[in-house]
Amino acid sequence: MTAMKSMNMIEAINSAMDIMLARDPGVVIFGEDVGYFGGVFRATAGLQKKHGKTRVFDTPISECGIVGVSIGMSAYGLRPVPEIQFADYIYPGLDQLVSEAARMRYRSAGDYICPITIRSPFGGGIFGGQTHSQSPESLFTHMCGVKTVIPATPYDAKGLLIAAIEDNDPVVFFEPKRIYNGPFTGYYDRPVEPWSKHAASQVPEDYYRIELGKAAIVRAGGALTILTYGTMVHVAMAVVEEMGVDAEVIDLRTLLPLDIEAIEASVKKTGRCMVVHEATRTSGFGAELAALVQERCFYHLEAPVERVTGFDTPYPHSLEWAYFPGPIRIGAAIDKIMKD
Amino acid sequence: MTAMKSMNMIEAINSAMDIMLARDPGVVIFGEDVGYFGGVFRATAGLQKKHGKTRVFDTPISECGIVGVSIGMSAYGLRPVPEIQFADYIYPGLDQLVSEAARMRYRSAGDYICPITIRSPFGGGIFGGQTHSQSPESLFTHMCGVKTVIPATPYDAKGLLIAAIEDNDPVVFFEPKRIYNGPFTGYYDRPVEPWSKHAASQVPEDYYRIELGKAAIVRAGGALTILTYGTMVHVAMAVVEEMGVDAEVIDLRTLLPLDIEAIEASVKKTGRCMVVHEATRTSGFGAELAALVQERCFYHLEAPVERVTGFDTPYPHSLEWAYFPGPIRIGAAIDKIMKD
Amino acid sequence: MADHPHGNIAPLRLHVPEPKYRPGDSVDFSDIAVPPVDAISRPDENSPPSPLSALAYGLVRVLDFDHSAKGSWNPGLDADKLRLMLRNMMMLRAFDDRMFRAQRQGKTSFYMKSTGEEATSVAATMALAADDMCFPSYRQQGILIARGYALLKMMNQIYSNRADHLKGRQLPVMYSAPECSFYSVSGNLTTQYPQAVGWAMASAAKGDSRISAVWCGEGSTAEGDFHSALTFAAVYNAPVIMQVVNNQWAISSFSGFAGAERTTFAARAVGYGIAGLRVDGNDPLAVYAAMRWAADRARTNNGPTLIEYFTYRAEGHSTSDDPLAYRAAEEFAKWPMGDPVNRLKAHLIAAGEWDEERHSAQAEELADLIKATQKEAEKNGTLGHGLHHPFESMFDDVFEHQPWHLKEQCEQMLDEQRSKFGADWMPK
Amino acid sequence: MADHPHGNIAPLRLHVPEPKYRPGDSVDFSDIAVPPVDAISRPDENSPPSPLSALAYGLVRVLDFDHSAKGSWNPGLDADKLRLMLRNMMMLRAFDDRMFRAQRQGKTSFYMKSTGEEATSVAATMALAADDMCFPSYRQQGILIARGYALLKMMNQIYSNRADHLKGRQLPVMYSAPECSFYSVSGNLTTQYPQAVGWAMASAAKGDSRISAVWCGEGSTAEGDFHSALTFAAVYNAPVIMQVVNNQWAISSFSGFAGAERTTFAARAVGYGIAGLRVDGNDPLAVYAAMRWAADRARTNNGPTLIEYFTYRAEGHSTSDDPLAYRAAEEFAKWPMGDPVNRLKAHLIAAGEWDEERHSAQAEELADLIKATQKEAEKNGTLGHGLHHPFESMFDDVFEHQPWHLKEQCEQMLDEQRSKFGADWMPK
Ligand SMILES: Cc1ncc(C[n+]2csc(CCOP(=O)(O)OP(=O)(O)O)c2C)c(N)n1
Ligand SMILES: Cc1ncc(C[n+]2csc(CCOP(=O)(O)OP(=O)(O)O)c2C)c(N)n1
Ligand SMILES: [Mg+2]
Ligand SMILES: [Mg+2]
Repeated sequence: MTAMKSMNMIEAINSAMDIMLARDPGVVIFGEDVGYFGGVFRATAGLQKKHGKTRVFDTPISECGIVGVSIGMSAYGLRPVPEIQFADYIYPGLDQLVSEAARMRYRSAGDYICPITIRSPFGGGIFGGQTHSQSPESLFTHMCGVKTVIPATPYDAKGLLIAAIEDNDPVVFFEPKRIYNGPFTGYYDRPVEPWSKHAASQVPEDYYRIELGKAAIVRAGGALTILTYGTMVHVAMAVVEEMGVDAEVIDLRTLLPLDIEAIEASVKKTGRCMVVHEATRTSGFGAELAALVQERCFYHLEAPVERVTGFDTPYPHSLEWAYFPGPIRIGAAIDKIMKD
Repeated sequence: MTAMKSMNMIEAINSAMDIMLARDPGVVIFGEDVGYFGGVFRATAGLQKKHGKTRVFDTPISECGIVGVSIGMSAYGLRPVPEIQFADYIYPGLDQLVSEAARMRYRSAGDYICPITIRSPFGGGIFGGQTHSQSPESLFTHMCGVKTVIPATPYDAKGLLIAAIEDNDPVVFFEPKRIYNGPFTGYYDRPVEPWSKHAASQVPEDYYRIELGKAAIVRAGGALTILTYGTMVHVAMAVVEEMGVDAEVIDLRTLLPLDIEAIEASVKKTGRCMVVHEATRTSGFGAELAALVQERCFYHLEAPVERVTGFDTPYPHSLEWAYFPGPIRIGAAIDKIMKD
Repeated sequence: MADHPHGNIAPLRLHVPEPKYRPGDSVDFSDIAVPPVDAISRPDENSPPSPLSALAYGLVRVLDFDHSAKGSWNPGLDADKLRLMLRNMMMLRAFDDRMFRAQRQGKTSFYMKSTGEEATSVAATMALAADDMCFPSYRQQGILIARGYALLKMMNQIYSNRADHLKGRQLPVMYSAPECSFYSVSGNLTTQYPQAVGWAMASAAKGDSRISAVWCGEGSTAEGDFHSALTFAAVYNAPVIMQVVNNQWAISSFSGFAGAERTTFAARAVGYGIAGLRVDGNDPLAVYAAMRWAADRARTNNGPTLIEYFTYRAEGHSTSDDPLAYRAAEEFAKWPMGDPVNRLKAHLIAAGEWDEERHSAQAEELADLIKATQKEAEKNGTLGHGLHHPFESMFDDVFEHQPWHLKEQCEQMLDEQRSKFGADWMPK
Repeated sequence: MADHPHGNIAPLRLHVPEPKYRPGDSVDFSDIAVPPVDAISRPDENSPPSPLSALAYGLVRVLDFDHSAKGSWNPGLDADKLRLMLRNMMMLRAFDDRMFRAQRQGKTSFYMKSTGEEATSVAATMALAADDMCFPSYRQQGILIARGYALLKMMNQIYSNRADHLKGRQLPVMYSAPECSFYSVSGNLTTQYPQAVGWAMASAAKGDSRISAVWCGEGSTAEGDFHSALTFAAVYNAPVIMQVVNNQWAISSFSGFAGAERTTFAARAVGYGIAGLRVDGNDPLAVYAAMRWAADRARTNNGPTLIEYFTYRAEGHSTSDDPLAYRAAEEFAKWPMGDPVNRLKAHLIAAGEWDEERHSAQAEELADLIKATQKEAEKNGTLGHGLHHPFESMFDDVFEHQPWHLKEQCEQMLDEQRSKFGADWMPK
């Protein structure tokens, strides 16, 4: 029943879709190269063969069309799970997502809903250059009506994806592609550890859900709160262990709705807060987190909320590791915040 | 030479374009209903007749095409000033703006640039419902490579628009449509005061520039710093005058690049900071401002940075005034921050 | 390589389209081809698209100048059905007139008429099954009328009042009516196009027999969504009918800015290898026949059809628009395809199934009905006059379940109301 | 109204396209029509688009099976020009092979070949004037080779090394070369389409005589940008040539997912009323002739042309792709239009202007040249091996002038380098 299996993140995501296709006849999966081939990252491998061509299929290269037909399918009663091949390519579909899917329940007063889960690999660290590395998550948190979910482990990826698919509102589900095959500590010059060595790669083979909107405390600590998500959870954890600082590391998992209780409780306890994300700094989600923390924990803060982020430039191909908010940047911020 | 004329905001914007069409043969102006008719808000009225159909013209209804052809025209050496009829309709053109115009100088290492100024009316308060009222400015500040400019008076509108057109990078120029005809104090039930009664409606008839990236201190004060822009400058000013609080009111005018010096100097002086904008709260530009202020002025702050914003819902048609961050919301925030 | 020295080549020219007539011009539409009825006869619905391409360049017509219904496209409707069609169109026109006036009287913020284009919504809808799904633009209130949606509900929406089914959230005319298989109207142009295709794909994937129909204006065809929709419809052979209401104008821009100088809008279909029909949009029987043909095709797995209705926007774009500023005043009067209401009326009279007296009586009856309904609606309030949905409803339906931040914001809003209306003000 | 009871109607079906051949299948392309040379003869460039529409459904050919050049489309190029064309195509193929191998050797992150499609970039470019502006996708390195751009510069870009003109910022093959009127290549599909139209509109607005040309793959035609481009080009009669390289595959998706089951890609032109040509993309003379025809049209204010090159992607999509996973292995070998390099070679030999010895000698010469150039390039570094542009260059060119926040971030980055490499590390 609850047999466990070691899965990497792609396998866990594939398993979530496989289960949902079987459980809910309304689930349909489609996107560029998603059908016969199984996706450029293989997330949908085998699903067309198993569930048939009208449940899992390839699409024209039109992100506008992909999101647009998803909305129409929702009105029919389906539960579409489209893939956008890279988060960098979501913009042509943004109008359908923002002006339509995100507003549909509201503008129709509940007549029509859009239970769509848009999966998309995001983030850098794979020498993908500026068009295969972006982290646009903060945009979606500004658009009322969309939920934004980002897993950091195979276990979370499967449970959150199932919950996202079952959710009756549109969810953008960003998958940190750098850690599809193994948790990345930010040391690009060290060999990648496979997921099989990580506890969170033990994934139930069957159905389970992780509620959206709940953060995970991946390390309890008293000296400092680190708010992060996706790939950066692992990088932050590695730095914390290495520096021996007693940080509380919180994997937000859902950016919107945010687990404000977990954040407040932790910062009020530690008195120090740092945000780590890969996205460009200005108006990144770190801004919202910093604003919220200072609003709600002002009198508990011993130091300003620190933001450790990507720089406000496009993701540069050859200077990827100077751009990436790796151990040095995080370490320096920890030093600073602990001194303040 | 420097004859002054009383202009409303539309007239000032029209004058800026008229002057730039005459000064620079590379300037071209186009958009939906922009040519013969002169724009649904009349911003381009008379310009086609005066400067000809190949300088000022109507376009197909395709925001993607409007931004896309602007980029190609830039490569030819022109200086396009397209209009997007409402900011709510900029999304179909966002990919061309974000993935192309904003990245062109960087990705081509300066081979190609995009000196494009996208004008677009934004903001609510005109019973425009959810698709004629949005304030999406924060999105553009997250996308490195675009400047975001928002004027609050006829004088600034003309000077900033000329500077934007002359700027060699893409500029998004959002025009607060609620104050096209007169400064709005947030009291929707009072008659609108025309611009002619406001000092900043005295506009030089000729060419002048207001440098991008420089805020304006519209009211000096010592008790509190209010950071705002667009329509909300006038609402905040009205509340401040009414409450008799000695606030320093800063009209940011350019969101990116931001005038951080003016902000820091003011907050370090007053010890209190409040941000006012109409856009939805979560991940709005107020988040970035709050984050920056607490990072840079932490030890000067007597109270948390307050955000006064629109709510995280679509702009509702009939409940517009319950949504709008008007005098009551601003007043309550001032009370709170002064008590803290 | 440069074997093309430019030296002695004439300069390039930028062509900027210009309509034939502007304010003050007198109008001559004699160059608009009005082919005889049945110039292109009706092919079997099961024909593959390629031999059909002539249909994209002709003009499907049924009602001839002598008011008779003719030719292979004649749907042969009985008199009751024709009278119902006329009634629906008259109702729509009366409704538009009344609501336009209501806006002018300050009772709401905005209104959009469909005058002159009534056939393109009413007759088209009557050719569909009641549960075929309609994805309208903002100018197809005729669908609701043809499907018997309550006028009162429409008015409540227009007034954004306390009985407005959409809780005052939407601009007037942005209806939503699932009970009439009518999708939520968007303020953003052409977004409904791929949505309709997706709905049709879903119906086909499920082996259902329902089809979908979608409308947009000719100006709106320029949006990328139009292309996405045609591409997806062509690729998956979706059972969808895509309609372009070519009413010649997009606010102040004539159809040339959407490409009409070069070819028809129905011709877009040819580019994707799908069926395309160009139809006299002011001929209710032709509209009905074309829609029925396309519906039969779609329902029998013969795939999508694109229909262009060649018509004319008789009035301003909306209450915010003054068309006299950009087009010649007499255009509609000179429109060679006439007025759809008058044409159907004349046809029924010619057939001995209607007369002037019944017509004026019906016009009066409808005007009264609408006036009475308006009174009812106004009891529920008009925009800005206090009777609206409770303030806290603003925070509903953003998500299925309200997250903490919306709860907090709702509290804040209620505090604001209390500070405005007094401490014992209660949300209602 | 519901006069369509669904009761006895057969269920709808969702059509999901499927290519004819998958891994393991043997391939038979005999159903691909190869019309005789001059099946549709070359119309005058000044013809209006409508009588041209047959061109969108045929296949312009010049090089016949007997290797002779024939028919009205024959551009009649002299032997020197043909030898240059062959040399360019051979250079391109050799370059692709070498750079593919460099990626496999870990010297860079990524590469994309254009094998089998060389004519669609090389011959097309040779038909343009040197200062006509090209807006390529990522598979038109042949433009640069045809215009004599330095191979060394291309390699430096591929290696993202310290001599990379693009400062290591772009993924390999995303060149930019204004000196060759070659626009910056985007990683985002089809965005170049409206850009090319805008450039052409600007040239026309200025009364210049330069035109623009743009390329995309058949898969990319599904993006909304394609439609925006065709619409704007049609509306303003822009002097632009829009080319679709239909190489049958878009990564793993066959052309049916872009709509190829129903009609040609050249037919899209018909939908907008502009000229459309379908061309044997593996026939360099046909490609040249079509491009020259379109260029002459554009330059004489006869407006835009859409050209489909019917060709085949002989190799994987990129170094990240394994085509054996989704298509039959023998497809390219069986491609009825053959190999463009072999066809031009055979033509020149048949004409007595070339021979096997000169051919192998040239192949060797080019391989040596490329090898030598590669050595040069590697002196400037390869990806990830230390020789790159200075770290602080990362903050240049975001804007013309660096704002304060980028200055601060640059300082932060330099501090990080110092903490990594030691306090006296200096930015270089
Ligand atoms: C994406 C988008 N861009 C622009 C607009 C503004 N706008 C509203 S209606 C309209 C004209 C549409 O014309 P057409 O499609 O011909 O329809 P008609 O009004 O004639 O029925 C425009 C430009 C919009 N609503 N949405
Ligand atoms: C907007 C966007 N969506 C998706 C992608 C991912 N992608 C890169 S190449 C490609 C296939 C393109 O195929 P085609 O247009 O036929 O060109 P070809 O590779 O055959 O030359 C896809 C889907 C992208 N680069 N940009
Ligand atoms: Mg129209
Ligand atoms: Mg291809």
